[in-house]
Amino acid sequence: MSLESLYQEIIMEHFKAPRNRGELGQPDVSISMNNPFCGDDITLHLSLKDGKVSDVKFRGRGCAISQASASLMTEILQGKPLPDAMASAALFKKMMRGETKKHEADPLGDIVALEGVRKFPVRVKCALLAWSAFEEGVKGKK
Amino acid sequence: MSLESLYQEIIMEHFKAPRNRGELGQPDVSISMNNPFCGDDITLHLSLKDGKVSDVKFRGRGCAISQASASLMTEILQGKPLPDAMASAALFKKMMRGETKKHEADPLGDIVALEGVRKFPVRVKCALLAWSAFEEGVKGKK
Amino acid sequence: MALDPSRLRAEFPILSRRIGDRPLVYLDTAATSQKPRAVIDAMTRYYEQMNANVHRGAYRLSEEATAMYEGVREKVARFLGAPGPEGVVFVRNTTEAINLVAHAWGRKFLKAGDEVLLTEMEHHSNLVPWHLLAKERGVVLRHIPITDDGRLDLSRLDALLGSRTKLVSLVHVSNVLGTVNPVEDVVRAAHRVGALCLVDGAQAVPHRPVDLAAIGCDFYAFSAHKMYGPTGIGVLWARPEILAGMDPFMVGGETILEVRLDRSTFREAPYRFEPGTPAVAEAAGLGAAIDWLTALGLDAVEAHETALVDHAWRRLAEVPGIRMYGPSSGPRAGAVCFTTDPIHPHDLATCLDQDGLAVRAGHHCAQPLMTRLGTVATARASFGVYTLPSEIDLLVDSILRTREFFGCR
Amino acid sequence: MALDPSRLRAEFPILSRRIGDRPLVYLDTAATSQKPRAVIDAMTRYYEQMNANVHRGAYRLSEEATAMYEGVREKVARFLGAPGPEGVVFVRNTTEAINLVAHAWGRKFLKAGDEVLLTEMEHHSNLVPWHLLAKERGVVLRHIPITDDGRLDLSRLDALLGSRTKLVSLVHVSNVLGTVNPVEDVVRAAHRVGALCLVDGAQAVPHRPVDLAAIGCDFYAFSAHKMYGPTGIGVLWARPEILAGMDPFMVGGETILEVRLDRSTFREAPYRFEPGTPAVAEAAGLGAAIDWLTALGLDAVEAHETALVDHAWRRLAEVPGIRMYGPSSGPRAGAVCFTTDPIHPHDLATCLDQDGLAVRAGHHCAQPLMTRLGTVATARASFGVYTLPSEIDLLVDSILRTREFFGCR
Ligand SMILES: Cc1ncc(COP(=O)(O)O)c(C=O)c1O
Ligand SMILES: Cc1ncc(COP(=O)(O)O)c(C=O)c1O
Repeated sequence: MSLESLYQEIIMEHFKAPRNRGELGQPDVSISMNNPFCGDDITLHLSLKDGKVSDVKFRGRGCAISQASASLMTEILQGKPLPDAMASAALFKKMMRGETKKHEADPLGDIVALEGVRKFPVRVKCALLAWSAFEEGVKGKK
Repeated sequence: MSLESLYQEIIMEHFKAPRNRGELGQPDVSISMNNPFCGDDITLHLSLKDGKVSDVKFRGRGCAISQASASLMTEILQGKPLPDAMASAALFKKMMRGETKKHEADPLGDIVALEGVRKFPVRVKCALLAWSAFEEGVKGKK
Repeated sequence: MALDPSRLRAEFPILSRRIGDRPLVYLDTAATSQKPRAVIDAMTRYYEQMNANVHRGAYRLSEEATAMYEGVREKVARFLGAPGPEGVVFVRNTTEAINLVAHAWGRKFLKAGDEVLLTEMEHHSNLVPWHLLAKERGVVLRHIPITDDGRLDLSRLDALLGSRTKLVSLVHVSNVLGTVNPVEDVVRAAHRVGALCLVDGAQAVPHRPVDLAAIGCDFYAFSAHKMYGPTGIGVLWARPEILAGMDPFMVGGETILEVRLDRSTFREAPYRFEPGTPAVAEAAGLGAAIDWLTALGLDAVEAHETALVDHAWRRLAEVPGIRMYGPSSGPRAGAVCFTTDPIHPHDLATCLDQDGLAVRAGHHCAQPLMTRLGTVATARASFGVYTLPSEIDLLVDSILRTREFFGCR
Repeated sequence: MALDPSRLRAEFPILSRRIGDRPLVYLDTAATSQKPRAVIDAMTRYYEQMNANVHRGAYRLSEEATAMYEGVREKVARFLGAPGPEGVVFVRNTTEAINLVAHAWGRKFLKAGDEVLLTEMEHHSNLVPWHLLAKERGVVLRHIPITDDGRLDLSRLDALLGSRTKLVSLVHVSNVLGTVNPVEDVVRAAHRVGALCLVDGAQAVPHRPVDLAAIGCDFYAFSAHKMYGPTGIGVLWARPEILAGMDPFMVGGETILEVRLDRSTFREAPYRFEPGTPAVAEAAGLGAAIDWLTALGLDAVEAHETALVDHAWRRLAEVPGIRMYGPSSGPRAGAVCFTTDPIHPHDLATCLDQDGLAVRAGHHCAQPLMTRLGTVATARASFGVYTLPSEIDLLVDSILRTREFFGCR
């Protein structure tokens, strides 16, 4: 496994210029989570309107993988009906567990570039941090 | 090391016919002790008159080594001035630690037959049980 | 498939040792088993090729060590018939496993007047932790009595169980009597009154198939060193939902989620209960022991050892003055205990050692059981996959010689 | 005599491993050290020739194993400059050693309002056990701050110590900063106010001579696996008179004097604190590690590693954007910590792994220290007797390549 296939261009791009960084004024969901292995953290803000993720922002400290994953996630979630957003989270986790079939994860878009992280078990937690925060944050909401 | 040199005749004899088994009516010292390794126990009764061990009896359950050691000990202690009795105990322990020089332990008499027990580390505790009870029992007496 | 112990023996380097001029006859497997080459090699290989600290390293060696370590957790779960690895906590030994339950579960959930039901045949390791709890918290201890032939007297069980009973903790196979307890029945009875049930499997896991799904208990404990694995590692299995509710016990590296100067939050079980750098090489050894035992087949092991115990009971009965302890018929496993008055077990063990035989003499960490049996010490011969019937015959010969030496016949 | 690391390296089988097509460059000795053949062989030999349970067997193997096990206790005492073996308790690791003190000493002697003084540079293992005690008993925790260059700020010590201080517990050598703390001075100050002092020696014992007589502390803890010994065993040394007054903690086989159904009495220390079958093979390995290190000479080890740390500081300073943590001059031991913004340590570690280099990235189980240093994670390279200056040069090269890959220079 080469560095290039782990740190694909799209990942480096999101790491260097993350989308949707920041905070929301009056978030419906505000959740912080950390990765006990490295201390990295994330704070995720969500606005939920009409059953949709109407806005999403994140802040946090972390590696290229976790930051790119968070940034890519916000793009996926933005504007999605909550059930679809949750389905995306489930699909992403499934991909990171290596349980998706060929092309099954394609609907996730650019973020499939993170699949290579699977080869680096401790780094999988980095890729999952933002998604876990999202799932925890919307738990019980529908 | 042969069985014969461990279980010398004098030991077997005391084991089969222990001296001074029993209890005293009004002992000055009554002490019970057990060997945590095997559960064996001893109860030692002493009469102390005029600074002497004027009478001594023991009861207990144990192996040939511990019973012979107790029996031989009672013979040694019987009638001895307390300081001499304590010196004998110290000498016996020294012998069982293998720290006596040649003939140094001879004054103890027949009980030097137990020296062979040193080759059997767990059994040393058997040989010491009665003596430890004696030392504990007269602690602080003079 | 039946075992071929003479072929098996070649896998145990220590069995070619001599004691003086005699070959070693190792009859103390219940204290600790000998180790096959596969287990020794697994640890050597770990140190030579993979050694690294687990769980935190973002580099190859650490990933490999972590995958191995967590793989053994899954292996243990499969071996015990447990649903998944989440309930498997690596500890030092059975004793630590039981102490962990007494501290992390007992001190959290038990209060004065609550009852813990033990038995008269427990190893000290399943008595003393509860004594401390009784003293500290006023928890009341009760004990299932045993019958004269060394079985649990289950006719008393219903009377001993009640709404105050919070835990029943009992041995699966007695290390003294060899009795195989009907733990399934005890678990069912415990659950009927709402109590949990801990089974001390130290002497079961090496000798017979264990299926936690069938037993139904809530905690199960064993030591690797008694099942052909290394010293320094053992397992507490606990029902995951119970484990999740237990308080942290020993804490530090690996157990935490987040630490500030003045407080900390804890990780999920089982990690919460594995403080500091774990016994990683020992996990490799335990994994190898499980693979090795599984390849032999626990059914075959059980059949082999049942035959040995039967043979031992039969042959030892020929010794004049012998007294045997434990059930005179099955199910029995692993060990036979006896005394040969007037020879004290300690003297007997020393004399047998002269013939190269290793047997244990003493209270076998079961003093209350000794009291119940009316003695302070017994001799014990215990068996493993490598034990031969002819070794039991040597034992009998050597006992007879000792009796002669002591002038009794 | 100076070390000859290139000759030494041949004694470590794992160092001939390759990671992909690169030779392994192991720079994570602070997490766990690699093992020389002498240590691996000592354990193999134990299992092949001597394996038996200790302390109770009246037969040859058990006597040999017991003599070895107790011999290692004496060896540890000599190695640490402790007066005798009675103060040496075998535990699993440093973490367990500290938990043992927190439970068996702390819960017996500390009450609400009593103070335990820690430092800002402690490993979680010397923080979290005290958090539990603080929560449970109302014990108050205080912390010696550190200076910006990663030394203890001892100017604050007298103000932090008082009549309520019952224990000062601090690290001997920081696993993050490499700082060697003047523990003698802290011990003296602690004793002046009547407090005891625990020293966490996990990162000291592998790297420099340790002399408890000179340090004067009351408790000292270390892990075998960090000093070229096996996993699964560590040591708590405690002043024998203090150990004798501590409550039993984990209990069962080996810890007891007499057991009845409902109560028990306990053996003397250190046995009271070694529950169940101990890590006997691991003791053999620890003994071999001590012999091996002693033969090398701890002074030579210290000199070799001081030179390595100095070399690392010098070479790493060449990396653009590097930030180094810890004292910029000695005494330092074993480890260097750094970040190379904007590359996250995790990414750095993954990239270095591609070149066969094993470094650690993260909080190093010292989150409060990370907070104090104004970061959440650093990269750490740590060294052992087998580390070569040229490996540090490879590290610098690989960092520079990574910076290039990340588009920063
Ligand atoms: C300073 C220090 N203390 C304690 C520990 C904990 O050691 P162990 O994991 O062996 O219990 C470590 C090791 O990570 C350490 O570096
Ligand atoms: C039935 C039983 N329980 C518990 C133990 C304690 O095992 P360990 O010493 O490995 O903790 C033993 C072993 O002696 C045993 O036989």
